Amino acid sequence: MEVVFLTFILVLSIFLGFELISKVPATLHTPLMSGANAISGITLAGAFLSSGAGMATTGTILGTAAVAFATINVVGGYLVTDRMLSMFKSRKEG
Amino acid sequence: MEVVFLTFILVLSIFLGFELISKVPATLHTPLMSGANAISGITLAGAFLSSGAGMATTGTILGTAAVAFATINVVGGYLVTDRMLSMFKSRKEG
Amino acid sequence: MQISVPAETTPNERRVALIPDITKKLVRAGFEVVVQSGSGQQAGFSDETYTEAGASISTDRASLLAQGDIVLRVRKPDADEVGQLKQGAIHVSYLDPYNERELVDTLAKHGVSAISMEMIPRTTRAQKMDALSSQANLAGYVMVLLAAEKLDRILPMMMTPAGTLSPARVFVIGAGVAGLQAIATAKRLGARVEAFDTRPVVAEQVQSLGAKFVEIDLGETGQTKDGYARELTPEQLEMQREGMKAVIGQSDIVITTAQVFGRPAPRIVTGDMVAAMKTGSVVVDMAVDSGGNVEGSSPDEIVDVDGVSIIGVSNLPAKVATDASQMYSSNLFNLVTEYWDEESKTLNLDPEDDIIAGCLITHDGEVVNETIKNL
Amino acid sequence: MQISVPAETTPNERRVALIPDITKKLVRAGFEVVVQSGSGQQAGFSDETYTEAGASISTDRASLLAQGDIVLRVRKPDADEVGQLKQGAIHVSYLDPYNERELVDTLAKHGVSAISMEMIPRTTRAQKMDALSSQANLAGYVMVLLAAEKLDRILPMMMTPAGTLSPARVFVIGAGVAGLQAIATAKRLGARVEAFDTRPVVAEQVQSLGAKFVEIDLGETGQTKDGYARELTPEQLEMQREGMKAVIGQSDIVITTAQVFGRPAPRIVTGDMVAAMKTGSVVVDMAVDSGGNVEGSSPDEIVDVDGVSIIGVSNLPAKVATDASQMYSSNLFNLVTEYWDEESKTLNLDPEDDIIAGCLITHDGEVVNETIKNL
Amino acid sequence: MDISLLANLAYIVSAALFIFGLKMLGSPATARRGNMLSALGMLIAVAAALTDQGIVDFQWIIVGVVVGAIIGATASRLVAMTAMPEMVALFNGSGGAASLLVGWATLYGSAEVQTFTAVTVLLAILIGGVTFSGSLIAYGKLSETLNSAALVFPGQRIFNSLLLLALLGCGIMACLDPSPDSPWLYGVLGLSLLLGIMAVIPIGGADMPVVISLLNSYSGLAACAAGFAINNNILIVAGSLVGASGIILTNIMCKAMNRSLTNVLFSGFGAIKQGKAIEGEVKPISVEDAYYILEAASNVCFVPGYGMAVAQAQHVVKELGEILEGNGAEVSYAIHPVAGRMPGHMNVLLAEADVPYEQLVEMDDINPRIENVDVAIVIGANDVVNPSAREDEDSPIYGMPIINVDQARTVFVLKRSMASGFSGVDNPLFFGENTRMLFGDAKESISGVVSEFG
Amino acid sequence: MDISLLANLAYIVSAALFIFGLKMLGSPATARRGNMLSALGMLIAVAAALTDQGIVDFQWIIVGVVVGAIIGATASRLVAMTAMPEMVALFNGSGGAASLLVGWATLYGSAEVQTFTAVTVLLAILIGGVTFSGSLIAYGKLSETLNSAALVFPGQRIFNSLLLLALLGCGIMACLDPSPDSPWLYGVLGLSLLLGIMAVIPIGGADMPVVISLLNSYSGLAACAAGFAINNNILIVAGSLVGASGIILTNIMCKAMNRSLTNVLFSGFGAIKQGKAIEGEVKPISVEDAYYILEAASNVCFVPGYGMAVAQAQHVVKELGEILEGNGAEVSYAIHPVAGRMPGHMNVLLAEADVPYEQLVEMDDINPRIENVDVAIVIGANDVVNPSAREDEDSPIYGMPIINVDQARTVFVLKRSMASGFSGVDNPLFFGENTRMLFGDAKESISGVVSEFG
Ligand SMILES: NC(=O)c1ccc[n+]([C@@H]2O[C@H](COP(=O)([O-])OP(=O)(O)OC[C@H]3O[C@@H](n4cnc5c(N)ncnc54)[C@H](OP(=O)(O)O)[C@@H]3O)[C@@H](O)[C@H]2O)c1
Ligand SMILES: NC(=O)c1ccc[n+]([C@@H]2O[C@H](COP(=O)([O-])OP(=O)(O)OC[C@H]3O[C@@H](n4cnc5c(N)ncnc54)[C@H](OP(=O)(O)O)[C@@H]3O)[C@@H](O)[C@H]2O)c1
Ligand SMILES: NC(=O)c1ccc[n+]([C@@H]2O[C@H](COP(=O)([O-])OP(=O)(O)OC[C@H]3O[C@@H](n4cnc5c(N)ncnc54)[C@H](O)[C@@H]3O)[C@@H](O)[C@H]2O)c1
Ligand SMILES: NC(=O)c1ccc[n+]([C@@H]2O[C@H](COP(=O)([O-])OP(=O)(O)OC[C@H]3O[C@@H](n4cnc5c(N)ncnc54)[C@H](O)[C@@H]3O)[C@@H](O)[C@H]2O)c1
Repeated sequence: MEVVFLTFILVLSIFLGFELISKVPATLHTPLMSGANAISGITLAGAFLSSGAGMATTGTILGTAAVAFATINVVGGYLVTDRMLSMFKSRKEG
Repeated sequence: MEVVFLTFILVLSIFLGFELISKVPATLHTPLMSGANAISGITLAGAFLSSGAGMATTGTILGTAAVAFATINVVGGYLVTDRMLSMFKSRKEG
Repeated sequence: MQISVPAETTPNERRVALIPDITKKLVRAGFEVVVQSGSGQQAGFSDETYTEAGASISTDRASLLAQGDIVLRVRKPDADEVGQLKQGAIHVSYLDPYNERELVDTLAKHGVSAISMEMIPRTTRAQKMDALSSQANLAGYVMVLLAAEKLDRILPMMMTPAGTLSPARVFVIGAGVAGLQAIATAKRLGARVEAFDTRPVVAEQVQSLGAKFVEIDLGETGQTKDGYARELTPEQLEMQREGMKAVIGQSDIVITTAQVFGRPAPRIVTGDMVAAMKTGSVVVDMAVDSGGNVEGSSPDEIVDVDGVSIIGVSNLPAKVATDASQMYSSNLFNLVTEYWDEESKTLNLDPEDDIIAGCLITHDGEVVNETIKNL
Repeated sequence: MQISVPAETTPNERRVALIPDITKKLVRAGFEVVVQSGSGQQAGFSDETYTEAGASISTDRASLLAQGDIVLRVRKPDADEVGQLKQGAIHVSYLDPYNERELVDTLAKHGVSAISMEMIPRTTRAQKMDALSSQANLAGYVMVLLAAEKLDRILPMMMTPAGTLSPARVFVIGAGVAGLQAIATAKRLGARVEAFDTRPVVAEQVQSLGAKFVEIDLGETGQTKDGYARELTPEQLEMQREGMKAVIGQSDIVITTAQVFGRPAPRIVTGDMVAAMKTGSVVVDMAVDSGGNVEGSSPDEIVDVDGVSIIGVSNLPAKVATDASQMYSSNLFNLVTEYWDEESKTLNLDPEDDIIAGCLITHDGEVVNETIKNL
Repeated sequence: MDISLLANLAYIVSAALFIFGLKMLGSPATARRGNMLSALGMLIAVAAALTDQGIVDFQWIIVGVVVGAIIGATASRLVAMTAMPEMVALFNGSGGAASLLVGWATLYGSAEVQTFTAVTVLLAILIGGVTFSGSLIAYGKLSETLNSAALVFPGQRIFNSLLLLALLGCGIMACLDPSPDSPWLYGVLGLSLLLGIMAVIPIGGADMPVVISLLNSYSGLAACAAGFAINNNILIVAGSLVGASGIILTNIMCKAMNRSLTNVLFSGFGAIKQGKAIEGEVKPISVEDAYYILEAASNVCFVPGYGMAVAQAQHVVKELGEILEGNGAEVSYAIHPVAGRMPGHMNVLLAEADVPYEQLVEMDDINPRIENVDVAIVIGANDVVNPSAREDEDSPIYGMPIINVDQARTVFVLKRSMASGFSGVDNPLFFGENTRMLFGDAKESISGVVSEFG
Repeated sequence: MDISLLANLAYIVSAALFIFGLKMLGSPATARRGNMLSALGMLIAVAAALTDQGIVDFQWIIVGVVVGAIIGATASRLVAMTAMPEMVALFNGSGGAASLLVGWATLYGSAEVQTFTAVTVLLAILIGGVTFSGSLIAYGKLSETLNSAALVFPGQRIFNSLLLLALLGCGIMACLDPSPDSPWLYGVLGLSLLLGIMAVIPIGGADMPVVISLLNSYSGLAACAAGFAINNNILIVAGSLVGASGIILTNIMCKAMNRSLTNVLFSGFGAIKQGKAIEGEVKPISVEDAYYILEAASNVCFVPGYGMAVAQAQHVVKELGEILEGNGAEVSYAIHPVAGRMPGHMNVLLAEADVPYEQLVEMDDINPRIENVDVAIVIGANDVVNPSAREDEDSPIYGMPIINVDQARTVFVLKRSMASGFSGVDNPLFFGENTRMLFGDAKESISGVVSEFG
C-alpha cells in the first residue's frame, strides 16, 4: 500500500513541478537552476539513515560519504544562490 | 502512517489546485465552475462502499442515497458542462 | 429681439460673425436675425444659405444697425457708425479696449452696452465663449502651413533610394494656445519641433505634444491670474535672446507667438539672430500686428533678409475663414444663450457674474469695466 | 574626366543638377567638376559652397558646355546648345524623348550620348537612379501643402469648446508615387483621405497608409511590365467618371496625379464634377503640364470656377528646390558611379545592361533606344 | 498483483486526468476536450472503485446509479440554456448531499470509530450539509422561486454567532461519542443545514454566481473530508483539487464583478452595506483586478484628458481599445471640448495613434447613454469629469458641462496621485461608490492592463 | 504522539516551503526571499530527519556534515562571480553522488532486498552516477580544464548504443541478485559513470548551461529514486519537484538559445550537426518561443518593410521596441531606402507611431555592425533583405544593396506565407540556419509577443 501512496505523491509533485515554473526572465535562469539544485540536496535527509544506522562498515562509509556530498550540495547551493541573487538585486537598484 | 501520506497528498493537491487555475476569460467562468463541480461528484467512488458493503439497513439506505446523489452530480455535471461548451464553441465559429 | 449682423468693413477680414448653422439655432431660440447682404461671401456662405437658415437679408446697412437689439460682428465698429446704433443696444465684437479708449467712450456716450470678446476671462467655465483661444488655435495651424509652403525643403524625414532627407527643425517661441497648435501641426508634418516659453508650466504641455522644451534660465518669471504671461524685465529679455540664438541658428522654421496682453509684443528675434539663420529658412511672426516679435517683420508682407523669409500676416484666422467663422460664431452663440433670459426676453448682463464683469466694457452710458475704467 | 553643370534656363526651374555635397563626392572619386556661376542660387546653394566642395566655377557657359565629358542638368538642352557639346560627350537630363523626337535626332547627329532620366526603368535595382520617383515623391507632398494652404478650412478634426470641426475630406486620384505621398501627407495633417487608381494592386498600398480605397468597377485594366498604368478605353473612362462624381462632390480637396507615361494625361475630372463641388473646395492637378486631368486647369495659375479653386503648378518639385535638387543630384551620382569604370576612366555604357538599355537614347551618332527608335 | 493496488494505480491515472481536465477547462480552445478528459478520469475512478473487495452487494449500488443517472441526464438535457447557473447549483447541492451521506453512513459501517475518523466524518457532514442547503437556497434565488433580494433581519449577526457556537458544541460532543445514534450527530446535521441557509439568504441574487462557485469549492472539500473518513486517495485528490481551484475561480469571479472575496465570504455574518455609498473613501485598484473587470465588460468608454498627453499614452490606449474590441466589447472615446491644454489636443493625439474618427464621440452624444457604459476609463482627465461642475453651485467650475462618467456602471480613474487638475478644484468623482483609482503613470497602467490580456 | 508522525508533519511543512520557494525563485522581485524560504524548508527537513529512530550513531553523521559544510561554504564564498555556472555544476554533481551513495548504502542495511527496492536502488545509482560524472565533465568544459569544443569521434553512435545495452543487461542481472557484493552492481555503477561522460562530451561549451540545468533535473530524479529506495516522502516530493521544474527550466533555457530540448537531450546519441547549414529547411517559430529569445536578447534591430504597412503594425512595433528597451536591450530600426511602396513609406509610419528619430538608422550604418545584433526582426520586408541581391549574380535584383540581416545572430521573419515580395524573387534568407519564420499577420504576431511580456 505504501507504494501507492508514494506514487500518488510522486505524480502530484511532478505535476506541481511543471506548473510552478512558467515564464522566467533570462537573468534568473542561473539562480533558479542553482536554487533548485540546492533543493535536490534533500538526499541529505536520507543519507543520515545510511550513515548513522550502524550498518556494516562499508555501508557506513558510503553513508558518511553521502552525507558529506549532500551537505556540500545543500550548503554550497543555497549560499551560492544567495550570492548571485544579492548581486542581482544591488545591480538593479544601483 | 496512512494519515501522513493522506495529508501529503492533500497538501500537494491543494497547491496544485491553486496553480492550475489562472486567468480565465469571463465567458468560461460558468462552464469551469460546472466542470469542477462534476469532479466533486467523485464522492461516488466512496459511496459505493457505503451502499454495497452490506452494512446495517440504515447505513445501506444512506449509502444508496449517497450513490444516487453523487451520480446526479457526476452525470448531470458533465453533460451540462458539455452542453454549455458546445454552445460556446459554435457561437465562436458561427 | 433682433440680432443684426453687419458686413465686415476691415480689409482682408474674410470672417463673418454668424454662420448659417448658428443662425438657425438662434432663430429656433426665438431671435429675429438680420444679416447684411454678402456678409458671409468670403467665408464661403452665400446669402441664400442664410435665408434658408431663417434669417432675413438686408441691403440697408444703416437700418440694420439702427434696429438691432444685439449687434454681432467680428471687428470693432467704426466710430461714426456707433451713433447709428439703438440706445441700449448690445454690441458684441472684438474691441481692443486697451488701445481704443476713445471708441469705448463713444460707445458709452451713446448708451450702447459693448462686450469685448478679447476680455472674456480665461476660466474653465468661460472657454466656450473664448474667441481669443478659438482663433489663436486656428492661427497656430495656419502659421505652420504658411511656413512649410514657403520653405524650400520638406518637413518630414525621408529615407529614400536617393538619400536621406533629414527632418526640418521647427522652433516655436511662445507656447500659448497658438503656439501649442503650431507645435502639434509641425509635429504632424514630421518636423523635429522645439519650443520655448517664459512660463515654466508649459514645459510639460510642450512635451505632452511630443516636442522638446528648450530650457533657458531667466530667473523669476510667472503668469498673471488670468493665465497670461507677465512682461519680462529688460535683463531677462537679454538672457532669453542669448539662449535662443543657438537654437534659432539651426532651425529651418521659427514661429513666434509671444504676446503680452494689452501691450506691445516683446521683440524676441533680433536682426542678428535672423542673420545667423541658414539661407532659405523661414520665420513667421504672429505678433506682427502688435509690434512684432521679430525684427524686420512687416504686416502682410514676406520680407526677405539675406535669403531668410520673414512672414508677417496680420489676420491669420482669416486664412481659414470658414472654420474661423464657425468657431467665432459658436463663441458668440454660447455667450448670448448663456445670458439670455427666456422669460424677460432680455440679455441678463449681471455685473456680479465674473464673465460679464470681465467682458462688459460699457453699460447704461458708463464705462463699467474695472480694468478699462482705471487705465 | 570633366563634369559640367550648366545653369538651368527654363523659367521657374529652381532646381540644380548637382548640389555641393554630391559635388564633393564626385571630386573625391576623381572627377573634375565645373559649375556655371549661379546655378545653385535658387535652390539655396551659393557659388562658394561649390568652390568649397572642390568644384570650379565658370561664368563662360559656352566653354563649360564644350569641355564637359559629362554634362549634367535638370531640363532638356536647347536644340541650339547641342551643337556646342563635345563629340562623344554624355549628356544626362530629362529629355521627354517621346515628344522631342527632333531634339533626339539632333543629339544623335552631334554624336552625343544622351541619357534620359525619365527612361530609367522602374526596377528595384534602378530605384536609386530613378528621378521620376524621387521628384514625384516631393510633388505629392507639395500638392497637399498647396491645397491645404488654399483651403478655407483646416484639415484635421478638432473637438473644441467652440464646437467640433469635422476633418476635411481629401480625394487623391492616381496612387502612384506622387499620389501615395500625397495620401501620406494629407493623413499626417489629419484629413480623412480617400484614393482611387485604375490599377487594383494599389488598393492595398493605399490602405497601408491608413486611407480608404474607392472601389469602382472598370472591368479589365492593368499595368505595363514597367509598372506604368495602361491607357483606359473611352468606356472605362466614362465609368470611372460616374463613379468618382459622388466622391468628388463631398471632398474638400481633390488631388489628381493620373499620368500615362509618354501620352497626354487622361481627363478625369470634368467641368460638371467641379461644378458639383462645394464653394471653397480646392483641386490640384499634377498633370497640368501633359494636358491636365482636370477640365479648366491651367499651368501655373489658380483658376476659380464658381468658388472652386483649381491649382495647376507645372513644376511642383521646384517648390521645394533644396530637397528636390538633393534627390535629383543623388540620382545622377548613383547613375554615374554605377557605370564608372575606375580603370579606363570612362563610363561603361553597356547596351546589354537593362538600365542602360532603357535610358540611353542616343549613342555613337545613332538613336539606340528600342522604344524611341520605333516610335 | 493485488487488486486494490491496481485500483489505486487507476486512481492515479484518473487524478492525472482530472488535473489535465481542470487545466484545459481554463482556456476556450481546449475547454471542451478538458471536460471530456475529466469525464474519462471519472469513469476510470468509478470503475476502479467498483473492484473494491469490501463491496459484497451490488444491487443497491445499481439502484442508486440508475436513479441518479436518469435524474442527472434528464435534468441536464431539459434545462434551458438561460437556467444553467441554477442547474449547476442543484448538481452542486447533490454533490454536497452525497458527501454528507457517505460520511454519515461510515458510522454505521465500523463497529468502533476512532477519534480521527469521527472528526473527518463530522467535517464531511458539516461541509456537505452547508453545501447542500446553501445550494438549494442559491437555486431558489436564481430561479426566482425565492425572493432574490438579500434578506436581512435584525439580530442576524448574533443569531449566526450563536449558530456557530452551537455547531461547535454539538461537534465536540459528537466526537466524544461517535455513535450513529448520538443525538449530537443529528444536532450537527441539522445545524449544518441551517448554517447553509443562513449563509446564503443575506446575499443578493446578483452575487449568486460567486456564491455557487464558492459552494462548489465547498463541495470539493466535503468530498475530501469524506475521503479522509473512508481512507480513499482519489476522493482526497479530486476533492482538494476542486476545493482549491474553486477558491481561485471564486476569487477571479469576484474580481470580474469588482467585489472582494472576503466581502462575499463573510457577508452572511456582517452587516450588509449594499447600496450605501461610503462617503470619502478612495478605492484603489490593481492592474490585475482592472483586467478582470475589463475582460468581462461589454461596453467601454475611454475619457482622455491632459494626463494622457503628459504620459504619451495614446498608442497603448489605442491598443487596449483594439484588444477590448477583439474581446467583443463596444469601445468609444469620449472627447470633452476642453480636455487637454489646447483646443483639439485629444484629437491630435488620438489621430496620431490612428484611432478611427468613427469611434470619437462628443460629450453631448455620450452623456445620454453613459448609463449603458460598463466601464468608463478616465485617463488623466480631471476637471472635465468633475461632478461638482454639475452639482456644487459653489464650485468655480459650476455650470460647465462635463462628461458624466460618475453615472457609468464602473469608473476607472487613471492618474498618479489625488492631485487636482488645471482649475485646482477637488473632485468628488474619486470618492464615488463605483469609482476605482488606478494610480500611476497612465501609460504604464494601460500597458500593464494590455499585457494582462493575451 | 509518534515521533515519526511528527517528523512527517515537518516534512509536509518543508515540502510546502520548497514549493513556495521554487515559485518565488521565478520572479526577480521575490527570488531572494524564495531561496531563503526553500533553505528554511531544508533546515526543517534535515532536523526532522535527525529524529529518525533508526539512527543509532551520530558520530559519522557529524563528520560527514562538518566536512561537507566546510567544503560547500568555502567553495561558495571563494568562487568568482564569473565562475558561478561551473560551481553550480560541481554542487550538482555532489548531489548526484549523494543519491548514488544513499542508494548503494541501502543494500548494506537490509538483510534481504525486495525487487522493488532493488529497482529503485539501481535507478538511484544510475541517475546519480550519470549526474555525477556528467556534471564533472560539464564543470571541466566550462572552466576550460577540458577542451570546451564538442568532442565527436567515429562510431560514437554505435558505442553509445552498446553502452546502453550493457547497462540494461547489468541492471537486470543486478535486480535478480540484489546483493551489495554483486559484480553486476559494480557494472551498473561503472557504466552509469561512463554514460554520464559520454552524454556530455559531444556537447559544445556554449550549450553547457542547458546541460547543467538538465543534469540538475536528473539530480532531483536521483533523489526521488533514493526516496523510493528508503521509503522517504520528502525525498520523493522534493526530488520530483526539482526533476519536473528542472525540465521546464531547461526547456525555457533552450528556447532562449533558440535550440530545441530534444536536440540537446539526444545530441549525445545522434550525429552532431552543429555549424552545418541544412539547406532548404524552413524553421517556423511560435510567438512564445520568440518571446523567450527576445527576452534574453540585448541588441535588437527591427527591419520594417511593406508588410508592416499592410498590417498597420507600426504602433505595436513601437510598443515592443519600448518593452525591449525597458528589458535592457538596445533597440534600433533599420530603414532600407526602398522599403515599402513609396519613398519614405517607413518614415511616415514610424513617425506616426512616434519612434524617436534617433533610433532610425540607415542601411549603411547598420550593416557594418549587424553581427552584434542578437535578433533582427524583419517585419514584412522581403526584397530589401534578400541575400541573393548580394550573392546571386543571376538574380534580377543582383547588385542592389540590402540590409544584411542574414548576418545577425538570429533573424525573425514576420510574414504571412512563403510568398515573394514586390520583385517576385525567391528569398534564401527564409531558409537560413539562423532564421526563424514567425508566420501570420505582422500586427498579430507582434501583439502576441508583446502580451507574452509583462
Ligand atoms: N482645452 C483647452 O484648450 C484648454 C486650454 C487651457 C486650459 N484648459 C483647462 O485644462 C483642463 C482640462 O481638463 P483635463 O481633465 O483634460 O485635465 P486636468 O483637469 O488638468 O487633469 C489632468 C489630470 O491628469 C493627471 N495626470 C498628469 N500626468 C499624468 C500621467 N503621466 N499619468 C496619469 N495621469 C496624469 C493629473 O493628475 P495626477 O497629477 O494625480 O497624475 C491631473 O489631475 C480644464 O480645466 C480646461 O479648462 C484647457
Ligand atoms: N520604396 C519605394 O519607393 C518603392 C516603390 C515601388 C516599389 N518598391 C519595391 O517594393 C519592394 C520593397 O521591399 P519590401 O521588403 O519593403 O517589401 P516586399 O519585398 O514587397 O515584401 C513585403 C512582404 O511583406 C509581407 N506582408 C504583406 N502583408 C503582410 C502582413 N499583413 N503581415 C505580415 N507580412 C506581410 C509579404 O509576405 P506575405 O505575403 O507572405 O505575408 C511580402 O513578402 C522593393 O522591391 C522595392 O523596389 C519600392
Ligand atoms: N482657463 C482656461 O481654460 C484657458 C483658456 C484659454 C487659455 N488658457 C491659458 O492661457 C494661457 C495664455 O494663452 P494665450 O495663447 O492666449 O497667450 P498669449 O497669446 O497672451 O501668449 C502666447 C504665449 O507667449 C508666451 N510669451 C510671452 N512673452 C514671451 C517671451 N518673451 N518669450 C517667450 N514666450 C513668451 C506666453 O507665455 C504665452 O504662452 C495659456 O496657458 C492657456 O492655456 C486657459
Ligand atoms: N520597381 C520599383 O521599385 C519602382 C520604382 C518606382 C515606381 N514604381 C511603381 O511604378 C508605378 C507607377 O509610378 P508613377 O507614380 O510614376 O506612375 P504615373 O505617374 O505614371 O501614374 C500615376 C498613377 O496614376 C494612375 N492612373 C493612370 N490613369 C489613371 C486613371 N484614368 N484614373 C486613375 N488613376 C490613373 C496610375 O495607375 C498611377 O498609379 C507605381 O506603382 C510605383 O510603385 C516601382
